[in-house]
Amino acid sequence: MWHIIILIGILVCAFQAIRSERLLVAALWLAGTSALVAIMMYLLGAYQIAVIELSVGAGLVTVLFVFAINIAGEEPIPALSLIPKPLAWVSVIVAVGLLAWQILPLFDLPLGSLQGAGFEEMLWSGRKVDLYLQTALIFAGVLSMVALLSEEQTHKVSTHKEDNV
Amino acid sequence: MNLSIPVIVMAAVIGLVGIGFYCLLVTRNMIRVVVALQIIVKGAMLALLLAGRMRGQLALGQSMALTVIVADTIVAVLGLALAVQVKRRLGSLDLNDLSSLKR
Amino acid sequence: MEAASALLWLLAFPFIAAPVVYIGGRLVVRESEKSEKPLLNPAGWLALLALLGAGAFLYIIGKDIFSVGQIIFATVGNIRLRFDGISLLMSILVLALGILVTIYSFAYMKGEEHEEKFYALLVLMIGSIIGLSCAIDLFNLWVWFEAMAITTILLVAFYRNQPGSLEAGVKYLVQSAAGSVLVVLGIVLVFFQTGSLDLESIRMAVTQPSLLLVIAGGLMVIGFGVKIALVPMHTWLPDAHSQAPSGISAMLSGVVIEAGLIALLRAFGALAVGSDRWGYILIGFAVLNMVVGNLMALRQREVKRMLAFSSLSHVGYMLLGFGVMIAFYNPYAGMGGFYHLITHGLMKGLAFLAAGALLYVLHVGKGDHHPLTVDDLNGASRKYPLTAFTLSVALLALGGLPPLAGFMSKWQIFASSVMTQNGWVIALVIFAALNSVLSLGYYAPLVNRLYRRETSPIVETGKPVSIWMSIPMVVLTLLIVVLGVAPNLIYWLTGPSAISIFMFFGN
Amino acid sequence: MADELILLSIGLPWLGALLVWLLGDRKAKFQHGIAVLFAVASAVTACLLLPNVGTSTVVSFPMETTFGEFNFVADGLGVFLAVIATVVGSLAVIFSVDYMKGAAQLGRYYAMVLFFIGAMVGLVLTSNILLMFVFWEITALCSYALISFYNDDPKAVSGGMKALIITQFGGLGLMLGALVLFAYTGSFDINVFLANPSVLPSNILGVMAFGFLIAAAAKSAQFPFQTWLPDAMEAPSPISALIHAATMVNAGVYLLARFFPAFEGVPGWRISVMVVGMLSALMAAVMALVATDLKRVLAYSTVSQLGYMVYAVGAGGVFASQFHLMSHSIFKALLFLAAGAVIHSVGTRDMRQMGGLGKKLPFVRIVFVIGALALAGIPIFNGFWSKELILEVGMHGNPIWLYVIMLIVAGLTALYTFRCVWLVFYGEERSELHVHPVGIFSKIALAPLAIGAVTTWLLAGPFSNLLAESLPTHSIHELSLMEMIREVIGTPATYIALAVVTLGLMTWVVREQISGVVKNLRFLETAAVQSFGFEAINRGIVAGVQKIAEGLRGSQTGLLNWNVFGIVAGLILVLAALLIGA
Repeated sequence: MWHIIILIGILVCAFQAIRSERLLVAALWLAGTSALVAIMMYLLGAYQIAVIELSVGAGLVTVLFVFAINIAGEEPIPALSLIPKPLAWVSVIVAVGLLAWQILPLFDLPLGSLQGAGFEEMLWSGRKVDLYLQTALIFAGVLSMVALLSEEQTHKVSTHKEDNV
Repeated sequence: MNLSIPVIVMAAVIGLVGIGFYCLLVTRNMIRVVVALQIIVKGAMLALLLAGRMRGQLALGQSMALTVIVADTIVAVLGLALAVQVKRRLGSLDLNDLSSLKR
Repeated sequence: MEAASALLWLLAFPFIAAPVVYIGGRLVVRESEKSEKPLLNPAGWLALLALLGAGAFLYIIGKDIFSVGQIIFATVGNIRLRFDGISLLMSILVLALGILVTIYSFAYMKGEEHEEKFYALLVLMIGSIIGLSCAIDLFNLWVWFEAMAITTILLVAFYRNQPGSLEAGVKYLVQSAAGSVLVVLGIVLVFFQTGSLDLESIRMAVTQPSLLLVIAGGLMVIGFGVKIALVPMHTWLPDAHSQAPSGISAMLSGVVIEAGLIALLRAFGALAVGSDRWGYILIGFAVLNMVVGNLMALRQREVKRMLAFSSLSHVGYMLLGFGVMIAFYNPYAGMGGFYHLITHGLMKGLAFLAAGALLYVLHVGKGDHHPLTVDDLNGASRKYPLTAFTLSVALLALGGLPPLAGFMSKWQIFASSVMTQNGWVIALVIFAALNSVLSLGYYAPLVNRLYRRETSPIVETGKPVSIWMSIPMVVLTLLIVVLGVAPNLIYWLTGPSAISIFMFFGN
Repeated sequence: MADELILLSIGLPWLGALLVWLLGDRKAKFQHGIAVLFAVASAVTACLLLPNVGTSTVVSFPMETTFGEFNFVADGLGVFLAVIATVVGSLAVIFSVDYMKGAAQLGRYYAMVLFFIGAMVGLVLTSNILLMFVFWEITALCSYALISFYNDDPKAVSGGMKALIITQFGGLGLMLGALVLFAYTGSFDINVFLANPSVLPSNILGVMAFGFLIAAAAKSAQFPFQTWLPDAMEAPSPISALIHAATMVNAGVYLLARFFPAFEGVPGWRISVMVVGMLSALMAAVMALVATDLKRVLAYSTVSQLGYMVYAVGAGGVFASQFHLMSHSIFKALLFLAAGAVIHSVGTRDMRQMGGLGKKLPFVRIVFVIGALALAGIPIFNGFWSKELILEVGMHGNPIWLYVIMLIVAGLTALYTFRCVWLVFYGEERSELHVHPVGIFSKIALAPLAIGAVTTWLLAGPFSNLLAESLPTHSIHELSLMEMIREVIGTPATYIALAVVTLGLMTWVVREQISGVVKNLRFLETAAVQSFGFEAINRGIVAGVQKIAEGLRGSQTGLLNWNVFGIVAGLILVLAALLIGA
């Protein structure tokens, strides 16, 4: 029962996030979606990741959005979409419908018993490679973000490129 | 088909993916594109956890979901950084103004 | 050195080296801001050292431990990494091209802001591709794949003040992110069905085809297909390839899209049971890619964009080879596919480097970011004989003219496809060959322009091409000619690679 | 011995090409020298192969898997064509010393010429069909580069493109043939295949046979691919002589002759070959009759004469076709070089502006007339003997209507040849043209060809012996010189042919009197000037492809939304395909 309510909540929040006119509001709806997803995770027994999702998805990412929207500014963009909306509707419904039609019945199984902990163990020793790669990803992400956002310095091209090797 | 919990969660997954893709199709705002990507990713994470739970390997599912969170948060950060830079250089977040490369 | 540890060193080294490259470069930039005279940014040299270091580990693996056709495993936690023919092929290709691109970028990226970040990310990207080629844990494969995508985003949008470059970056980011989520969904389905992520275990656990696995495969085709630039998902490619710095264009076209293909083939390996449907799917995309790629390139006026579209059609040839291998159990076709993968890396790498050299001396080096149009090439050979010659070799090789490498690899694909003695496949081969003829319709005029006597005004004012740019071009030209004349020199790479994939198929 | 000679005759020109290229364009004198040196050296090595003719493989590079073994064989047919290619090639190079004097980008010119000569030698000496295809494509590439040599001229560029695309398209036939041969036998070796063609299922053999016919037709500018050759005349004249008369176009005839024993049993193949030859010969002769551009006339006549050779192969006369190939190479190279000398001296190619040049260019007139007589099939000249042999083959055991048409073409040949000679060298001057004298190197190149045009038929005996001995599967009847003379003189066919030739000649002489008839044939002239609609078809195809390509470019909208739509559409497509197929 809870699950159905949360399911509806998730879908409504997500839909509001893409529909609401102001970006800031959309970011907040996204945070709401994230929070509900975290609850759903909790109900699945994934306690640790639910917390992380709550803090990162609902917290950190929202903060980032707010920052970005502050810098970039709310901007009225015509609601008119660039491709015909019916086409978008139909194609998404067909694609998702195909998936749902085929996949959902196959998931009609018992949830299974909840295994005990072991998340830390799995993360720190089992999936070590993924973890190392996460640090690499963060490093790459930070480098890229710094490069993208840094203010333009005095244009060096003209001075440096004179002396071609 | 019963509305068992896995079906409900999977419906949420597919719903999130569908809504996200629909947003990618119709939105014209660069930042909203990032919102849409986030929505899709939430679906993927739920699916990972569900599969982990049902196979009795929730820990594995959780650690994979963590990796997905990290990776896609970085993507979101970069997307927002690009959006900010686009706004600075083009003065607009409209995707329609971001279509000089065509044909 | 033990096999497993050598492999781990090969994988870890670029990731250890990348921060060093960045910090080394950064410190010097700091110093040089303080001092009067700008100092030479050492990031490029550090990156070269890093890649050579990785190359040394690869050499150790290849020389001392690895005998051709052998497989080395390294286990870290629950994740296994497998070094087989494909890993050897991809590592060699990506390191060779990476080293050449680094040398090339010494001149091309000189004096750019964030040069050190460029090199650090380049090293990271190369590391991720090597890792991707060794990963056989399905989710781990995705993580390497994602790492490759994230490290390339800034490289694509490197000229962050150019609207075109930003636009390409946005499209690249959004489309690869959308694709990679689909891959995750596919992985979820496989995991749900089999309870395992290890490709070999999955392959052994699955004894009969199941609907979930088929759908999972479909999701992965689309997800990886975005990166491979299968046709309806290809739209990011011409933008990204034409806007990135030319060295990166070479990497993107020469190895990144191929890395996606490798990832897809690996994933197919797990789902292969009793089914040739993946082969037919690949063949279907091969047809689309060849037609669309060639027709789109035909009327293109911008050189790098034309080359980008031609990548589409070349992916089509590879897909034809792999598709025939999977659908008809013919390992020779796989060899052809891998051969073309290598030659395409070399040819397209060279084409982008040479076109990039001209772009640099005619536009970028003067601080203007206009694209290189075909008219700019007029008479370029009079001022840049070497660059024009290497570009011509690359273009003619891409067009499939002997005795250059592109012809031989296409031939192997065609010959092994016809070996199936299937009427439809033979018709397909004729179709592919027709496409090859069509592609000459845009390659040949470019070559012609290069050798015109009337030079375009912009060539008159061009700067000289740096020696750092010339060296990689000459090396690649030699490789293309040698591989075109003696195709047997490459079997030690293509054979084991094809077997690595092939052994998953069949019952 | 033979192995080194084979590799040398391919390698020497290629080495020369490399050297000329590397030398750069600042040292024109050295470039001329090196080009001549290496071309002549390859001619010498090719001639040295003549005593070493054999049927077995002499050089082999194993390549494994899908490449077979790169084998080279020095058999009669191959060596003979190699000699033609290198000898005529080196004469063309010598001629170029004068013709290209002071021209820009000599390096590119000579490199491509030498590269071409080497490739042509490789094409005829290899017995690996893949390698044959490789050389086949290289000749196409060089031909393209040389036709478009004056690449600031859009006509030259489009002519080159046309040649490249059409010959490549035809090359698909050869490729397909090679591929099916490999697919069904696991080998690319020509001689293995020729020894036992029945290893292939008959339908596959048919695919191969007609694939090769397409390839040969495209390469030899035969119906319906003849359109590229006239446009190829934008090339410098020595190139026209070398590629578009003496060597490359022969490759198609060579291919048919080489594989004749395997394909003669394929139902409908021989008659198709003959019809293709006949149509080309007839149409090209009519077009030559109305052309006003000197080189175009020669180009059409090349198509027409190649039609004879193709017809001869189809009729079963492999020897006759190769004999005519030899004669044609010599006299057509002579005609092209002489025409080049004329064009070089007067600066135009339009025959309507020439006239009366004979007095100003006496040497050129002599050699040109010799070439023209050989082309027209006047007795004693080499063209006479070989053409008679072909007609004789055609008369025996082959459809008589084809023979009659070929006979008529012989008359037309005489007619357009004399028209051409008359317009250029005789009559009164039609415009004030400043005439440059002809250089010494031109004369050095022209003289041996002129002598050859008169004498090469004397080689019939050794030539037939060469072919008969080294081609075990071709069943070539050995024919000594006296036998040939007796045969030609002894049959009534010769006199019929001669009568037709004379008729053609007379038609030109009495052209004023029969102008009424000519007027009634105006529609034919209009059609011929428009090349019977084939140009329009070519243009239509090109325009169609370009239009589709331009239309498709709209699909790259540049809008992210549409790009994502591509992903969704791809997803639907793949899922649907999988669910239907699963």
